[in-house]
Amino acid sequence: MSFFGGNSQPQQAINPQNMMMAEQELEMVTDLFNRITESCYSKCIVTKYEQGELNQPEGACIDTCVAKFFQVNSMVGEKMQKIGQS
Amino acid sequence: MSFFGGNSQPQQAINPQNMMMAEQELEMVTDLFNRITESCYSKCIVTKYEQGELNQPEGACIDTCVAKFFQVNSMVGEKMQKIGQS
Amino acid sequence: MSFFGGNSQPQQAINPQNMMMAEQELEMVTDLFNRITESCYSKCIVTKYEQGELNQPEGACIDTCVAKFFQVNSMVGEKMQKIGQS
Amino acid sequence: MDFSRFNQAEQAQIAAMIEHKQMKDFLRLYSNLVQRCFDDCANDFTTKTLTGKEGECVNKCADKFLKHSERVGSRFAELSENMQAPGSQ
Amino acid sequence: MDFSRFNQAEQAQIAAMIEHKQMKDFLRLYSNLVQRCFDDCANDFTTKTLTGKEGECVNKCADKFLKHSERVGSRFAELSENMQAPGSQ
Amino acid sequence: MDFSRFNQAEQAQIAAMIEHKQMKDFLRLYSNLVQRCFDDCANDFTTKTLTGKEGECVNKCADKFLKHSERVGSRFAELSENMQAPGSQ
Repeated sequence: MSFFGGNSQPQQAINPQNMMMAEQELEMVTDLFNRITESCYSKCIVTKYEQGELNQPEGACIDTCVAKFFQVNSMVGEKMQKIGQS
Repeated sequence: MSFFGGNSQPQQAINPQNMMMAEQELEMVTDLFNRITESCYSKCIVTKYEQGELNQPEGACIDTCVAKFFQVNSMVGEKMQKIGQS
Repeated sequence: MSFFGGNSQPQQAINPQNMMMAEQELEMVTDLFNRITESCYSKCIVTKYEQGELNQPEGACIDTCVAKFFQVNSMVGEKMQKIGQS
Repeated sequence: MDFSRFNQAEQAQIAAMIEHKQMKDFLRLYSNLVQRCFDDCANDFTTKTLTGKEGECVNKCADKFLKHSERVGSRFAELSENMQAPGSQ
Repeated sequence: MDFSRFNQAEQAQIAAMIEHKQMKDFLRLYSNLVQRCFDDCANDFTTKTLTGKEGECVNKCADKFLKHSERVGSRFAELSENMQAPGSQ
Repeated sequence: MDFSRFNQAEQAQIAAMIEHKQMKDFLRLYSNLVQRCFDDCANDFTTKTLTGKEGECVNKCADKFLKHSERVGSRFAELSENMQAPGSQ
């Protein structure tokens, strides 16, 4: 494109490989978020729905639940890497 | 394209934005249908499978179940719109 | 492309219809595998996790479970075909 | 769903999209049916082949599942139309 | 997520991708909420319209569901940042 | 799966498709494993970090999950081949 000159702003090429990587990264993060939301709902929310607010124990449970999910995620990640290397 | 003339049938442009909207609409309707089918199966079908027909109570339950799911869907939709406006 | 000659290896055309069929076939097989894995986990694995190995009953159960899932899959397939023909 | 606001070329492409989607929906229905009926009916993992009782259960389950989907489909179609009635035009 | 390793043109396309994804994520949240609150609240299939009790339950369920998602979102954002801190730069 | 009916150019593209799919399948396996082992093992939400017992449970669960997937994979491969045998050639 720069062949024909006159284009002061050089056009950058989009690498489809990069786009696929970015998409995959995006999807992994969304998937992780969705799974945490789902699992922690089952673990922490009392489904009698007596009030619409999160009560104190529910809130505390969610905080811990998200933290522990991240820990399990890392633990499994490290384990898989070890298996992959051996 | 009409530049070169001779094309009696004018070519219509496809707007990718419109295609994306149509696809999203299609997917929302299918998703709603799938979720209703799933939820109403759990709510209404006796899984002993003594006969292959839907019996009268199952049929009546399905009719009500679909109607109520639509109601919940609208209720939540209105609620979300109010939240979005405030 | 062969217009400009000199291309000794003739370019083969890719039929998008074929690509869609291949993709669908691939997706069906993956989906079947994922569903079997999920169902047989629920049917066969004791989730107390006293050891990381599959014990003998679990292993035997998995073998039978996969075989039976394939049978149900064929049974339903034949049934659907009959319905489709009538 | 009302796609009349789109131009002809767009409607043609939407029609192709719907056709492709119907194939996918059918395959999804099929796999859901298989998994559901397997989960509900196969309970004996000491024999390698389906027992008569299991087979009968799968048969009735498949029939019921299809009739359920059909009935949901009819109600769904009615209610979707009603929903759009005030909005369209 | 850190996309600074990509060039400007790529980043623009990623931004469009993210925007499209956000719309899809919102629709997914919405459908999950509807199904969850229906499953948890609708239990009487002898009346064609939602009973007062069911309606109230759906209302509270929707509120709780949204607050739950928000809270998970905040914790998720904090922990994702911490996770990336050692890796980035 | 037998893709020999396709031409060379098509087969090359299918191979690329399969490679991309394998990456996605691996990520799916990984996320399923994490969620399954979290759901089955994390039960104490009074402590911010995994207890020893929970960690041990996750470890064994991960091992068992992988072995289960492998075993299902072997059986699946055998049975798929048998299924295709009469149809192919």
